Amino acid sequence: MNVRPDFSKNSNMAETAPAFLSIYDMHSYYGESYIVQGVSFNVHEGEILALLGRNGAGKTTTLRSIARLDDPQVNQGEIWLDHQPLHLMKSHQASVAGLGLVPEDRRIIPGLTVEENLQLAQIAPPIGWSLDRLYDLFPRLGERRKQEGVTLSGGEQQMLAIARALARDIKVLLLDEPYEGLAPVIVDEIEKTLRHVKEQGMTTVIVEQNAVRALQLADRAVILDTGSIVFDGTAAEVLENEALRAEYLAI
Amino acid sequence: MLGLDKKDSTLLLIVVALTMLAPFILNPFPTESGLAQFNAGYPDLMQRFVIFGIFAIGFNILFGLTGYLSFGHAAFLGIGSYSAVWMFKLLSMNIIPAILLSVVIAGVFALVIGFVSLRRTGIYFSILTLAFAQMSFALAYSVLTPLTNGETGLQLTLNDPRILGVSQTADGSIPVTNLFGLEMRGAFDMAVGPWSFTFSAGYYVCAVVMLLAFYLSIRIFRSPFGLMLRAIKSNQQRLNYTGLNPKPYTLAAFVISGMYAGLAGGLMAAMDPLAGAERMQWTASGEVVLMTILGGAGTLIGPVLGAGMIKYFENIFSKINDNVLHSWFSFMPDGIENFVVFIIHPFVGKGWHLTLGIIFMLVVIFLPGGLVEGGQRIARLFRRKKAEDPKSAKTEPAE
Amino acid sequence: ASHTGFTNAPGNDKVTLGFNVPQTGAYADEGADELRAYELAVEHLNGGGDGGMLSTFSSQSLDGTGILGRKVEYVTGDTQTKSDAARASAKSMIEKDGAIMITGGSSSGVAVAVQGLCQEAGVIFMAGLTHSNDTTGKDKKANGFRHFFNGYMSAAALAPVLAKNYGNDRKAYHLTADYTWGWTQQESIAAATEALGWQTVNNVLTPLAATDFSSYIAPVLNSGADVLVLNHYGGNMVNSLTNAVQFGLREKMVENKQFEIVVPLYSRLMAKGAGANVKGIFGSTNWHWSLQDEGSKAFVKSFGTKYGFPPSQAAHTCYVQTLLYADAVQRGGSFNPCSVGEALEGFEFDGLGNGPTLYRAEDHQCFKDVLVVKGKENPTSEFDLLEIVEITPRAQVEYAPDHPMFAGGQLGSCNPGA
Amino acid sequence: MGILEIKDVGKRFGGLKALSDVNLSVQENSCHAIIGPNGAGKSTLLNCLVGKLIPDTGSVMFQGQSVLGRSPHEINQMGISRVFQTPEIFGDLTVFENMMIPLFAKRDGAYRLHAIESVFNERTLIEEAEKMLEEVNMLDKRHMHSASMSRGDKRRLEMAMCLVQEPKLLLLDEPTAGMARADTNNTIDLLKQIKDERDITIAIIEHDMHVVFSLADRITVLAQGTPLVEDAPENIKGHPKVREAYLGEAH
Amino acid sequence: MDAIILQILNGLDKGSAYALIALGLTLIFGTLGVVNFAHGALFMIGAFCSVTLQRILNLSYETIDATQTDFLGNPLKVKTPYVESWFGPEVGSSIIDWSVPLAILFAIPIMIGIGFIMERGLIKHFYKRPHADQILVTFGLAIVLQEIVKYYFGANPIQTPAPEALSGIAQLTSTIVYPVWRIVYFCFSLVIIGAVFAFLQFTTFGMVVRAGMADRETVGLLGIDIDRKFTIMFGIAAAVAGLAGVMYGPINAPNYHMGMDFLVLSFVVVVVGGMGSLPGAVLAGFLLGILESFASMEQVITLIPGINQIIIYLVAIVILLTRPRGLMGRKGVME
Ligand SMILES: Nc1ncnc2c1ncn2[C@@H]1O[C@H](COP(=O)(O)OP(=O)(O)OP(=O)(O)O)[C@@H](O)[C@H]1O
Ligand SMILES: Nc1ncnc2c1ncn2[C@@H]1O[C@H](COP(=O)(O)OP(=O)(O)OP(=O)(O)O)[C@@H](O)[C@H]1O
Ligand SMILES: [Mg+2]
Ligand SMILES: [Mg+2]
Repeated sequence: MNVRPDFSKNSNMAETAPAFLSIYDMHSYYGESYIVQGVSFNVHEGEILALLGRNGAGKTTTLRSIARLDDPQVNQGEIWLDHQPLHLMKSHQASVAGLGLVPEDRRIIPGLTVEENLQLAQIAPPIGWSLDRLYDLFPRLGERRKQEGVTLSGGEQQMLAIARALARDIKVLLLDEPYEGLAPVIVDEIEKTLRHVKEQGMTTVIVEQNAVRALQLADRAVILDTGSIVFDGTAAEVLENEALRAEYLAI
Repeated sequence: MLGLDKKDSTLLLIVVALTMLAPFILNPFPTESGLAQFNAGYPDLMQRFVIFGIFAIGFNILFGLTGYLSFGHAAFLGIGSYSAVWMFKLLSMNIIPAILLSVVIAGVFALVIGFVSLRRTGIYFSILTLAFAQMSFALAYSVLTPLTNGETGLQLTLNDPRILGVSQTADGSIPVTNLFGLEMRGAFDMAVGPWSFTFSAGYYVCAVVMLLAFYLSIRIFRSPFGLMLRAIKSNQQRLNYTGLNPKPYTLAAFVISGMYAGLAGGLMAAMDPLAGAERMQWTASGEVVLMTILGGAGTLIGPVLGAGMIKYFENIFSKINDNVLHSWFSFMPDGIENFVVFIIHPFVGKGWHLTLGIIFMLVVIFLPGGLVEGGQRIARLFRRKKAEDPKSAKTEPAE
Repeated sequence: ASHTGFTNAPGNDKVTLGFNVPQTGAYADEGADELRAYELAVEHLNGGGDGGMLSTFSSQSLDGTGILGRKVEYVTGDTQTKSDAARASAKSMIEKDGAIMITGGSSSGVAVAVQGLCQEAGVIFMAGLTHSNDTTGKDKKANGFRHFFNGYMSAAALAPVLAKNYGNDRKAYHLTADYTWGWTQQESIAAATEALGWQTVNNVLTPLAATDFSSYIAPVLNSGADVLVLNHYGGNMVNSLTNAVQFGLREKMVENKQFEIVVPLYSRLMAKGAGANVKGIFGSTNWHWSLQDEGSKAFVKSFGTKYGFPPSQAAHTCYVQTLLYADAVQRGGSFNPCSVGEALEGFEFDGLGNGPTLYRAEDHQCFKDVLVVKGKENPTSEFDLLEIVEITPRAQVEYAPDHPMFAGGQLGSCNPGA
Repeated sequence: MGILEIKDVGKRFGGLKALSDVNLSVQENSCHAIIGPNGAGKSTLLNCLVGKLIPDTGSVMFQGQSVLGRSPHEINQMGISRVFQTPEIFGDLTVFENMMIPLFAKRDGAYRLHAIESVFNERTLIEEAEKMLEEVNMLDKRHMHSASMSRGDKRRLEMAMCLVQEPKLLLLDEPTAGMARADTNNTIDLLKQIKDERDITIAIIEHDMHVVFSLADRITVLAQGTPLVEDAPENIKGHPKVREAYLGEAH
Repeated sequence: MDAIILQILNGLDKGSAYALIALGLTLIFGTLGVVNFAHGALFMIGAFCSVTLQRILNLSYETIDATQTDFLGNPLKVKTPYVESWFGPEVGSSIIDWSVPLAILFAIPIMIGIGFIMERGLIKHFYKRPHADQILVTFGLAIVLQEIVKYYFGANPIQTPAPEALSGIAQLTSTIVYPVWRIVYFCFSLVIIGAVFAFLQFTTFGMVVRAGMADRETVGLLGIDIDRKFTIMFGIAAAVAGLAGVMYGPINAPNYHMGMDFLVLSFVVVVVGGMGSLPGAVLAGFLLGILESFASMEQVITLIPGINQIIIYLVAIVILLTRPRGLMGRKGVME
């Protein structure tokens, strides 16, 4: 087993508890454009972290970099998940190592039914929730299991994307704007689910434009601006700090 | 200049200079030197360069802009050639009516075939165009022989009923194609020291037509119509919901590129009055696809470069035989000479296909944007050396 | 003396010939063999090697000092067996390399196209392998000359042999490649066999692009025909013959007659491609290496010694054409195409295989003996595939210049170019 | 008579009744919001309006003319523009070029070809495009390759493309989803201003109640393919059925 | 009547070749979305596996037979294959006789290997590139493969006869006969088609690959190593193409450009069948084979001259115009 290096010299991370997911000095590029410019932060086991920032701040890019997708290229930096060096892995290896990403545009796979979309998630180990349990959580999906995934309504697709992530036994869940396009009732439902999986020990990073909602859910928050971290602290701090919110979140 | 912005004007000027000076540029080696094999400055090949350039430029208007990959464009080239030869047989040896007719007839065929094929997109469209072209080829080769003279190809004969002109000249031969008396076969040689340069009337006619065609294609690329075509490639759904109907635009692009192909076919017949069915075969359609991609699809000059490259290999590399190889390396000791010839032998002469195949692979692997990309890389190197320009990090859209 | 007043007049020390053969595509092997023959001819003309047919050729004007004292050089090109490519290649030889004569080709379409070009450009074209009647029929040209035989001659030579072996009461089923050569071939053979009492029950045109002929062969089985004539060449012929044998046609009996297959135009390379399927099958050929006349023996010897295998008929015709051209220049004393033409027209010669031969003035077609051959039952080597059944004398294959199958064209007048 | 009259519209997908008996009237120069749970049929309804789908029953009249059976581009030329739920832009073109296309469509109709004149000679259109970009705060991005923008930016671009056509009826399918709070507020202001200054009618689908309540003059709540209630915003907020089916407890 | 039955047999037989080639192409083109112009070359290489094995088995030593002479008049060198001297002339010559079926064993590992190398070394880098680039690179590859084969084997066709026992004709009814080898080929193709279907249908492999083609990134996010699956798929496709070629040898003698002859046709078959549909490709293969056979009947040609030249393309046009995605195409694949 690989051993996680000690990043604690970094001033932003003065906590004592060992981090579960740590990102250290990550730099990412789309072709020649330099997007994520040296980002470091830690997420502790069982914690919900809100990653906030304006449009184009680089949130999605950060999540994609952590999930080891081909684009953007991470030119420098380390990513450790539970003592495993993600930065040395491909995205499918990262997924097997326990990382789950609900991507920004939901990425429902065309040509497959709802059920097939879920089955696909259960081909590679480790397998998480059973399909029945997922259908219990989102009855809508159960009703539509034979429908082609991409013809679902926007909100239903979002549910499918989340369900698909839960269908795998993951340790860290990365959510890119999970509430987008969901009716308020459903948002409530999902929030409940996230709390529930948190109780079971899931570690979550959530990117959300509805910052207030995200902060109410999260334990800690990181704020990005043009590819760099401008704040790293507890969610409560952000909610209290008027100036910070005004400057970077415009709320 | 001429309604073009600075960059396009420069490009046009460069192309004008290159085509006008081609007899010099393509004949860099003294006639008697061993390297004279690599000279390409003789009329037929120069004409082919520009004619296939026209063909590829036209193809690029369709493929490069709209992304519709036609696999049957050679049909229009063939139809253009047949029309032109018939014009020579029936009307006059002047190339103007012949070329006009070939453009018009090719346009009409393109309209019909395009109208039907454009009911489908993507690969389904490609196969429809392929099917039409293959049918034209097969019929021209066999059933339509009275019109096309089948396998042998349509040629002029000594008893063509030429309305404006004579069937045969006084000395009993077939008259020569001309532009108001300027014979296309006419050429004059200029010797400068050991070099020799040929200026061919036919080449300059083709070159002027090519420049016009090129200029027109720049204008189309930069026009709202061109923008619309790129939008079609990018997102048809959005275009629909923006109140535009992609069909007529695509069809227009198809017909324009068909007419370019017809023009190329007509010019080909004007330079060499023969039209053969194999000009319409899928391999010929494939060739223009390869030319365009090799040079850089969607760029202005790329297709011309691609056409030049393929024609160069076809005509120059195929002629290098062992005899020539031995004469090049004769300065080496015998053993080594034979060894070198042995190594090179599979790649030239009858092996020229192999070299071409390797070039295709190398270009597409290392220069994803085709030859134009190669040019840009070189240019960038230069620029970087000349002045450390910090802003040039972003790649410009290819020219 | 320097010659001017015609295209590519050579200087005083060397002269360039253009060898235009298929180097890629289906006929590449045939083209390679032609090229070998050309290289051999050049070697002999320049006084190298054993001189080959120079010593057997009845006209003794060539002496191994090149042509008119000029060293012979050559350039090569690839016809790709496409008219366009062939013309491009020929043009490059004429325009760039200064070739004074173009020769080669291994299909009639290409030959006719290049012949037309040479006429316009003002150089001599010495056709290689081209078998269509049209080459010296409706598409004949003053600057073009053909040594090879043609469809009519094949038919005229073959028909009597067929009648002798298979009887006069036969029903023939023709499969014909659907393009000019196929048609003229079929027309010739049908006419010749019908004249001997055969009946042509059917003629089906097959696409050039066809590779599997099963759907054309199958109907033959129950058609009542007892002879199948395959008017195919090259790959088409190899495949159609292979398919015909597969369908058991060779073993078939129709009304107590053994079913027979005929391939009017044979070549050794094709026979090799068709393998064991050719055994016992009749056809005609322009020349074969097993001929025992002095010229043929000399040629086989020098070719075989140099390359290790016997020459094909394509190689033979190309070699002979080169010699004939050189000889005509020598005799006429000029490279001027008109002078060459004059020297060749009506020229009678011998010693180049095929017996006494005439280059007829009216259509520039050579008249000579034609070989009828049969696939050999027990070949002793990989080259020993065909055996000569009969050498049909020249008189029997001659026809009038205005024979309907050859009508329609005009030679025109010789064009010396600029 | 409203500018848009929807009568008895019904649409089935196989066994699923996506819409049934939809009756709706949108008044000229108003902003009409359609809300409802995920999968209620909101997007389907819009699809029926713009010619993407043809309803099985019912009629849709725009300014007294039927839109049914017309192709999308004809409907657009009648004056209806639509923003999609997932951004639909010309990804291969620059932002500026994206803006020019609708301007040409507006000026020239569906067919005219300008094959020779350069795009850069269209002074007036260029000015118009730049003005619009200015309004949505994207002028500085006008030479950007639009596919490589963040999603919030794509959204804004798509909206600008629709607005610049000055349609009579603007259909917005979740226009602010995924948009940063500040931009959401700007968008609200922009839409308000446009509605007031030019006579544009807006129909909007939104799950963000903040947007809905700031903009809408009238709200229709759609549930399971049928309108549940239609009323003024104030009344909707407190409506018990709506709270239960859609809004949840948070509002 | 017999004539019709015979043409149906012919059609099935032709169709089985088309179907088999199209099946392999569909795996790469319809499923992986790679426009593979080198597919014909794979078919050709398969056929040349037979030729190569035949050559290997025919490796000989030479003895001089003074009683006969060669064409130059020298004593004749007689060749005896090593297999004949090792196993005795009887067994030896029957081993040579069976070289085509034996070549199946020989070809499978070679073709899979070629498929793997091709995918890993080249195609892998082209999944995300435009189709145009794929065309150029695979076309280049096809030329290179073809030229290499030509360099070693020449341009002429080379006979690879079927084993004696399978090369006769079979009497199907009192009036209908049909070549045995063609029946063998038909059955063989059914077996291969069945095997491929079984593999893709009864495993999740097919679904995963389809999903991977639609969206590689997301499939990777779900922990699936899609690259490996693609490589395997490519290996299977190459093997199918190769096997189609191996067994085709006795029907028509292999030559170096036989791949190009089939290439266009196989693309037409795949597209007519519908992109991404295996059953579609197979169905279209048989359909076009049968129609082509009927179109070549003399009665039909007299009715419509030249129909046999264009039938395939005509049918393709009609089908594509009446059914937007071919016979059974899936939505969204290369549209
Ligand atoms: N494929 C791409 N190629 C090039 N640049 C890109 C690409 N995708 C995003 N970018 C750029 O990277 C920057 C960060 O984008 P990112 O998508 O990470 O932002 P974000 O914080 O997720 O914004 P949003 O809230 O709008 O989703 C933006 O400036 C964007 O223009
Ligand atoms: N092509 C289709 N085939 C089958 N069912 C479909 C299709 N398109 C939509 N549906 C179903 O119709 C219902 C209505 O979908 P619609 O997209 O209109 O919902 P919506 O109200 O826009 O929801 P959301 O707010 O989540 O976007 C959904 O349940 C969806 O699954
Ligand atoms: Mg984002
Ligand atoms: Mg919706």
